[in-house]
Amino acid sequence: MVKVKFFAVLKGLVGKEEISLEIKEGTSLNQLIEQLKADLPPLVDIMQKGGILISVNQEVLEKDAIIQDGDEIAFLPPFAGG
Amino acid sequence: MVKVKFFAVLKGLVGKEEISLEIKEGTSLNQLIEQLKADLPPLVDIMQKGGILISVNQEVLEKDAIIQDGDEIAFLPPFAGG
Amino acid sequence: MDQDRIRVQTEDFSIEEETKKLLACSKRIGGVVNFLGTARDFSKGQEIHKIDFDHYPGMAEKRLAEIREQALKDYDIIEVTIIHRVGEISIGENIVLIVVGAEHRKDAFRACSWCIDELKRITPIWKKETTPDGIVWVEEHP
Amino acid sequence: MDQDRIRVQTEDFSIEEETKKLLACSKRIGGVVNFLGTARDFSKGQEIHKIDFDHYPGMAEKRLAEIREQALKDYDIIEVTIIHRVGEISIGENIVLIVVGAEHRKDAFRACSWCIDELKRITPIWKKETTPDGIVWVEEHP
Repeated sequence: MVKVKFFAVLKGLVGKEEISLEIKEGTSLNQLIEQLKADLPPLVDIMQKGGILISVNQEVLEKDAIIQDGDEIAFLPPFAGG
Repeated sequence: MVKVKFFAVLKGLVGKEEISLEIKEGTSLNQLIEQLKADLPPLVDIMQKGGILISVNQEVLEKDAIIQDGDEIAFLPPFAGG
Repeated sequence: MDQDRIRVQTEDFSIEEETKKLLACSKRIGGVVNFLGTARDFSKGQEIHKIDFDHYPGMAEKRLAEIREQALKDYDIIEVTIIHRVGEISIGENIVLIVVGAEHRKDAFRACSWCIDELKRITPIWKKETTPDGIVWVEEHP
Repeated sequence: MDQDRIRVQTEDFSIEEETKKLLACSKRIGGVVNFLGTARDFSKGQEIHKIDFDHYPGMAEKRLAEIREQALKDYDIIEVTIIHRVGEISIGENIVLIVVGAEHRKDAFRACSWCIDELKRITPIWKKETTPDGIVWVEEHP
């Protein structure tokens, strides 16, 4: 099981703040995104538009990173603090 | 008559905060300095050491500037505000 | 100590108090540079009624702590405080405060400016503006 | 208005109050950069007990007003406050405050840094330090 979090504009577009899902061993972030797109159609457009970073356990990683059971994944729209 | 003011370290060295003196028409700052050196011997060393600016009516001027009756002259050691 | 220097909070903060706290940590501090960001009423020509900040709890604080540590390493400064408010913020209210104390001012200016740039670049905080035309999540940052 | 933005005074000032006053002058201000200079206890390795500032009344205020006007002309900023204390100042106390409000932060940083540099360069204010070795008028400024 991994936890997936959606923030800011994504929370509204996806309609969820957090979901949990099962992953196979050796799943990459890219594979996770494909799996999520099937369940959450709004993600298709969002990810195509670009600018979304993905963090694993609060560190931003490249999309070929391998995730593990227990990881906390988050979809991060462009930051706008300050 | 012009007023001559001494600030900070100069006040102590010269032993005066302000003096008034008569000047001839067409006197330059340089001539005023020479006149003052005669009256206030500590000024000789101070002016030789350099770094002293001279203001006329609160504007820093070059030493060949001509001063006039009623002017307020000030001897300004290196600034150290802030 | 660190927890007090890095804060993400809904409550307002006091520049005076934060500056005094920072000065109290070392008598060597001769210059303090503060950056205060406040909620403006206009953004790209649009009137704004209020602003809401969302953040990633935990990760946001972690990034701010990293910014503080990096600034202490890269600049000749003595201490840094970074506070960012989240939740609903009315027009004119405080949003973010960065306080940098140094022995000499040049490094304090450079470090403070770097901290706010870096905060905007890497901290997972998002801004929602309420305008007469509706609600919009701000995407670009200046 | 100007008189309030430019002050040479013996009393202490409040960063909070000055920042709020500055923010009150325009809702367009989105960023405020403050520089606060305080009395350190060491200067060139010498312990300092207290500091005294002398100034040229009238001329000092005039120079500060010129610095403010030049900054408003040269930088994309909205308002500037400059306050310098004179007389006796104890270790740890405030000396100088520069508050710059702007729509965007880059110009606020640049203008604030320029103002304090310029203040040190052209304002007739002098500093006397009391150390264990005696009293010395400070000649160089960093």
